[in-house]
Amino acid sequence: MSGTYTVPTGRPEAARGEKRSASAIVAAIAELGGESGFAVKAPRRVEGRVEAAALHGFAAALRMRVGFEHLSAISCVDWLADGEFELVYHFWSYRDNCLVSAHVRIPRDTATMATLTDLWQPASFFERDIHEMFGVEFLGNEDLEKYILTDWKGPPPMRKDFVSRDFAHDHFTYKNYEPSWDEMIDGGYYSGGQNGGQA
Amino acid sequence: MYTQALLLLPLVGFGVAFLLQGTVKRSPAIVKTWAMLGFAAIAAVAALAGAEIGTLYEGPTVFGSVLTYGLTDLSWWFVLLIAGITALTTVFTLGSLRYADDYPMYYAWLFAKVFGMIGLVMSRDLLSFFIMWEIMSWATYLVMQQGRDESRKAAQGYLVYAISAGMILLGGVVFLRTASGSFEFAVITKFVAGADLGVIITAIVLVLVPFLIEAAVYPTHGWLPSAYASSETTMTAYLSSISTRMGLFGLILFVFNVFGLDVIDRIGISAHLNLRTLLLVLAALTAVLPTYTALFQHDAKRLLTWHSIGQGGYMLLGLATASTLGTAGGLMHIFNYMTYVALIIFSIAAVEYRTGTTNLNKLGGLITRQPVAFLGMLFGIIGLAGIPPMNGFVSKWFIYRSLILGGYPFVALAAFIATVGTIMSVYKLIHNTFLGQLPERYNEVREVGWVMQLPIWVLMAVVFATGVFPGTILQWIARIQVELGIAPIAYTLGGVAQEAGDLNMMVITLVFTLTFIVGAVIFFMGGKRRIVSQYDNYAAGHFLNKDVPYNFNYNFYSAFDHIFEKLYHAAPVQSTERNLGRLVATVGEYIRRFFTGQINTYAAYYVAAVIIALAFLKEVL
Amino acid sequence: MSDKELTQRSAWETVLASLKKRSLWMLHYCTGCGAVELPPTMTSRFDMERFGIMPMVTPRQADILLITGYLSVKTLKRVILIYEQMQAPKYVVGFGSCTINGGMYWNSYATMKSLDRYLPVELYLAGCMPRPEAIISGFNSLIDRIDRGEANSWKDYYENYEFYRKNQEHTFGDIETHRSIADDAQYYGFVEVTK
Amino acid sequence: MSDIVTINDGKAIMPGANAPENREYNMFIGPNHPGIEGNFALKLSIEGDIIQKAKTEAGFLHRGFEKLMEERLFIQNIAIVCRICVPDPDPNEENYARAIEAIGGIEVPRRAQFIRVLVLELSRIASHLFTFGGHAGTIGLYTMPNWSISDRDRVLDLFEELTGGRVYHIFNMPGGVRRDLPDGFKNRVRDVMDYVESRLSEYDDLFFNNKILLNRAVGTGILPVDKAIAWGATGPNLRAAGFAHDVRKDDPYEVYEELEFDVPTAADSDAYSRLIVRRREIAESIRIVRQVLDKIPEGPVWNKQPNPLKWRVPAGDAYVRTESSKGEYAYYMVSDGGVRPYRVHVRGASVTHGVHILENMLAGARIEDASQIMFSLDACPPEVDR
Amino acid sequence: MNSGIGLIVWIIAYPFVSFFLGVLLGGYGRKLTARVQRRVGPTWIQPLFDVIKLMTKQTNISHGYMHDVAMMMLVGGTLMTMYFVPVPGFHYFSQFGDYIVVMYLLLVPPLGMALGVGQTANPNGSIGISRALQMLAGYEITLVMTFIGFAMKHGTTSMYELMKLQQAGGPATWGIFAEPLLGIAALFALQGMLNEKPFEVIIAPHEIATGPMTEMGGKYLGMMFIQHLIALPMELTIFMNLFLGGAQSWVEYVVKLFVLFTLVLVVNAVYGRFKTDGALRFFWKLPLPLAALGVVMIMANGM
Repeated sequence: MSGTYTVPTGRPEAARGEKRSASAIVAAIAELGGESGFAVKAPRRVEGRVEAAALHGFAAALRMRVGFEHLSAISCVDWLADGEFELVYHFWSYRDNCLVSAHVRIPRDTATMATLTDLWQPASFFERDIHEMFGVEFLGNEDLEKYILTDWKGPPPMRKDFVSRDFAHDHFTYKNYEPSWDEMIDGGYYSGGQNGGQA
Repeated sequence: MYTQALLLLPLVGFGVAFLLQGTVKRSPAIVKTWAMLGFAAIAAVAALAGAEIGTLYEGPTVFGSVLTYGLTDLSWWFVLLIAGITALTTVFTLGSLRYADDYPMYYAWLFAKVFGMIGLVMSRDLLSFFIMWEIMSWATYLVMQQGRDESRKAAQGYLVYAISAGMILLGGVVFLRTASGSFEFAVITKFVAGADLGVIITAIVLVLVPFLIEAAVYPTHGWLPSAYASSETTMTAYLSSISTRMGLFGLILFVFNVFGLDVIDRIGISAHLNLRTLLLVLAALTAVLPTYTALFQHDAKRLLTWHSIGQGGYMLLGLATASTLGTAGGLMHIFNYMTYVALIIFSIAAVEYRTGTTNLNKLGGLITRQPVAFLGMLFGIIGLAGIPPMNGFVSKWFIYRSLILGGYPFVALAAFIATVGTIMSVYKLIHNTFLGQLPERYNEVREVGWVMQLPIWVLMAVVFATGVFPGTILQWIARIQVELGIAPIAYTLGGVAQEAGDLNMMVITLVFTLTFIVGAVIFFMGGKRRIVSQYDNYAAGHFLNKDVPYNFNYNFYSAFDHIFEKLYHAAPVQSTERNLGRLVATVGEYIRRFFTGQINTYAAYYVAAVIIALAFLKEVL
Repeated sequence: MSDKELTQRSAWETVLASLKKRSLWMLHYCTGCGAVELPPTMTSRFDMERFGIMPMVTPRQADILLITGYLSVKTLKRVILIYEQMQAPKYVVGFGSCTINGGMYWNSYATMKSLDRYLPVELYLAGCMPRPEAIISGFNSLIDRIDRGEANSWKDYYENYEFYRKNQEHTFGDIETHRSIADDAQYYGFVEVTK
Repeated sequence: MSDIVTINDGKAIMPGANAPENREYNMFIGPNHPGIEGNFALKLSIEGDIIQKAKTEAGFLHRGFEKLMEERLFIQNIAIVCRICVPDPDPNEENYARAIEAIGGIEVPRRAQFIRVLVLELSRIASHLFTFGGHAGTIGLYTMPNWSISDRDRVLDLFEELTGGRVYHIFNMPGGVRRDLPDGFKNRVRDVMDYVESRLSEYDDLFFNNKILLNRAVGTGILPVDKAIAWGATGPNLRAAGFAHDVRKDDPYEVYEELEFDVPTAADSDAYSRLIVRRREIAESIRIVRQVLDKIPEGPVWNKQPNPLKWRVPAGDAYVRTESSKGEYAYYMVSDGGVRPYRVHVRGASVTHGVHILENMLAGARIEDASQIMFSLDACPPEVDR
Repeated sequence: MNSGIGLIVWIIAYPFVSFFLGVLLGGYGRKLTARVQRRVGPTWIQPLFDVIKLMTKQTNISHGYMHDVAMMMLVGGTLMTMYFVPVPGFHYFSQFGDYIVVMYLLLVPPLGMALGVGQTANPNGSIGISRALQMLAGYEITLVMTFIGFAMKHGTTSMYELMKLQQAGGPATWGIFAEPLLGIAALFALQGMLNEKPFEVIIAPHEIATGPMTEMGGKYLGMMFIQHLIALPMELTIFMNLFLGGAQSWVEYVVKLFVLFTLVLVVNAVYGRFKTDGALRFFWKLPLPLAALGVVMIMANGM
């Protein structure tokens, strides 16, 4: 997973050719060297973990040598308990009709990641969004200014330690609506119940 | 007596102004006062000189021929225009010529130019006409090259044209003298009437082409825009309003008086295709092409100089029809154009005085800061666009009507196309200068002082009054028409009488006033209104402030730009411009090298050439 | 407005009101998802123009500010600017439950919860989302209110500007609309001129 | 003569002398502008009438759905996911349900799958009809929106009968759908399909073959296939560039594999191509709907799930994709085994079209075309904002 | 009725008559368009309600005095032009100004509007004005070309004379039948002059947010509406006088107005709008050469 890849304009050569099966793609990824954790998860779904430092090289190789031309999405998950952010890169191949999801974990405190905008322009939106909602820095992405929440002054709202209801209580005056049913389920989200309960 | 005084006064003025040039640095007020007095005196004398129409005076004898001069109706008309506009310009310069030491000889050359122009229109023989023509050309050059480097360069361009025109005219003078044996107009008229076609064509080409060049008729207009636009702004007003019209004067004089219409109409293949048709076509081109070039200008002065070419086309259109209505329109348009173009450029000068720029992309929103200048420009552009009730409409109405009824539909269409172009470009002018958002940097701009406001108010009154009462102007025109051998126009105070056509500006203005009042009543019947900040504005829900550029003025007519993009950059308009520009630069450079760059030197050379030519002429005789 | 004041309407005002109610222009601004029901309301099937109600483009031209659903804070700021750019009499119509109490976005960090704290609301249309029929019925009751001379909540913005301003500032801080409502209120005589 | 006295003071203020030329100015299309699709803004920097630089501004519709979903139960979220894309809400419900099914391994009855396809295709038809109205509006042909949007209402009436809601249906439950088809519903669907089909030829006369549309849309907003792929275009916008990618074919879900339909493409990749691809898609959708009505088996429509308030979905994650009328619509869902989704990431179809593709395409375009280009991409702002 | 008391009554009543006609025409326009769009549409006098509503707005914003004066110029200029266009029974003012005058008077309201819109300092408005002025080069030139040909043929530039000549000669001498090329070209020009689609580039809500109307609200917009409603019958009358032989009675006049306007509206309802340069190109490719051809034919016949 090393070496630099220059991305030519136009479509990569690897994007043309016969359709391959999901397992063939797992093999092709394994051929790239380095990453071996990839496996077929479901029909047309391949999944695996990539180290944060290796992601850019992996993505470039996936694009240029395996032919995954379409960056479908970048998702971010805040694993508060683990103190980590999980970035999930979803790549789609038009040639093979297969999706590769690369999971990357980065520490929550120093959340930085290399940008993929040099490989896929759509990455710019996803990265800016994740930067805005989670506070992850993407090195090399020059367009990380606020986009959706331009007037926002609070913490990145998608972080698990941000509780939307409490913010709404503090900042908006309204006929208070306190759902009592919430308490009945697992102790309630806002009172420290299941998968929430930081408040 | 007044006639002599008319020639004498500018000379005296020139002499004193020349002597006073050293004081400009220390106290410009002295020079300015002198100029003011001088031009006021000229204007007064010009007004009085009307009594002497018809009297011929004899001047010095040159080459065995007595120079004669005197006033006719036509020339008195022009003298009045010259004297009037000069006086107004001078009043304006009292205020606007802030850094007078940049222009030490400004007034001296102006006096010289006035001398040349007055002399030109008063000459009653070919030789004095030519001499005055030369004086005027040189004075024009000298006036133009006052000031900065760019104006010197541009003035050199003019000089090349002026010298060519002078040389051709010299040829014409020599030719006519040789052929007819006299410099006198009467003799020449008689000679031409009996001459054969070849001689007439030669004479006409040699004499008329210089006038076309001086009048900047397409395609000889190339010198005008940069020469006028780069001179001092009030001088731009002066040059645009009257200087160019001297060529037209020559044209009128020679076509109608000296040669006579019958002679002119002999040149051609049929009644519909003759020299006048050619003139009409040239005039139509002159009206259309420069007007649309003006559309794409980014500098207020340059935009208007293109119009002074285009509006010249209108005058020529009217004159070339040689009909009662047409000539009345053409002659009246000379006056009208002079008034409103001076008005517009004075407004621009007022803006420049306060902001330091005439670049249309740098201005905007000044209406709240300089309302008088705005009003002046508004009156001016309504006149220039030919919209009632200003005077520009009346002359254009004459021209249209004569073209339509005279059977020139496509020329009439061309004239209208030019009108549309004019409306577009004048709106761009007023919009980019006075309307739109006011840039923050102009917050401190004030109205100009009353000295500069005075000519603006006067001209506004003139533009409006002569629009409402065109009869006041038409009475002169009718007299001139009689003199030129054209049936005089049956004018009334408000327009023309019923037989000649339907126009009564007084009624139109009355209706306009009343309906405007109705509009005002409706307006005030509505709810209360409040003036809001320019930043309290629709921006699709966005917040505006001084940092948001929210003013549309660059490339104002972009659809035209898309259509003509290719055409415009490849068209003869542009390439002629470029080629002529290159030619002028080359010739100018050549002249500069040959004559060591000293104006005085090559003036001397030039005079020598003239003398040699005349001496040669004498030998022949 | 009290009943006493209502009876004080002159005959001219009564006639005028019955004419004015026939022409109401709605600002063409999709503030939220309820805007999706506006095209059907405007077009052939429900044809709002029958009642003289038309969409208009800029706030200067419009009489009705229809808040089509929740307002995110970012939009709320624009809506206030737009409301102040409108010419009185102007009517704010809250559309959908989310303008009343936040609706299903009651715990969202990004949307305002109660429209009448920021703008004087003339009328609410409840529902999520109200159907075109509801919109038309709502507009008809607005028309009735105008006819009866009761649709005067817009004056409240001039009279109690401090209240609205306080809530606006509480939610998103300062906002510069280049317009002083207090001055306007005095200029147009909506409040007593303070000496 | 005060001016004469101060003439040579040399202190005159000349604020304009060295001022910069005012060439570029800003124009705002949206949020309060008819030329914008929804509550969205284009900040244009213009010279003359050529757009030099375009910047989108989103967030006017931001409600924080992803956050709200984390704070609510799985069952509650069904009611809010549809609101993420207003004109075409069903792909959201579909994705949400399918993500839970994928994580939890829940089977969906075949009849329910057919009904889901039916709903999705009807939603596609409705959405495209809506877009035609919008697109026609940008060129000022207001008869078209009046026709197409009121024809869309017939589809909405079907939805109302089937689901109880005109716009938002809240219909797809994990494990099936909420209700079976009402009596006689099939026939009414057939009637509406026949009607829409007959109207398509009228649309051709009024709109698709309209000289003005051809004049304005052909050659406008060209997105060639290379760039379309590089910039992440999907759905009809990608197909208009001649690239036949359709999630329904290439990553099939529900029962699309069993249905016959073509993937319409166009070659010119301009605004007109994008429009005409959508027009052909309506015909294909009608074909699919008819097949669904023919092939739909009898049976249950919902595999009963546990008490919704105590319903736990096993830990796991899933990335599900749907072909919405705007393009590829994907959800990434993570469950930690609780009663609430741990994380739902919504990848709207318009996050590429409405943001950087639009920005790139607008640079160098003319103001007249800005709104048309936006509508031709059929970008849906709430998908961007969420 | 062109002298004495009758004249004064006419002068006072004419604006009201014209406005009323405009309201009917405007309402008819909206109703007809609604019917083409399969809608019910508003009532026939909806424009009247709109105007009343706008004029009685309680707050109005202005961007300066030019903005105010522009509105007076707009309505005043239109009323003025209206007087110079002969209608059945009222042609007193046409003796003081012929078609050339009308042609120029028609420019007064747009100029007024242009100046007022300029002061509103909104680029949307300025672009709208820029488009309006550019469109002049399309339809106005075409219209003038047709008029020039017609005036040349009959040897007069007076609109009243032209109308009388056609009435004397019967329908066969009506411009549209006698000179069909000019008539067709003028129909296109009329579409442009009325600012109807496909030449409606000035308002263009989706492009420039209603252009000149952007900053107009309350009574300002109300006056624009009044102007529009007066100008509507006037502009149709100009066409009618030149190409449909004017009208001899008010019944004929009203019938011709509505028929002509229907023609315009139907085209308006089924077309979108050109881009500005597209519209200009169209005018220069089709109607203008048609008109020029018509003029050439008149010249050929005359020779």
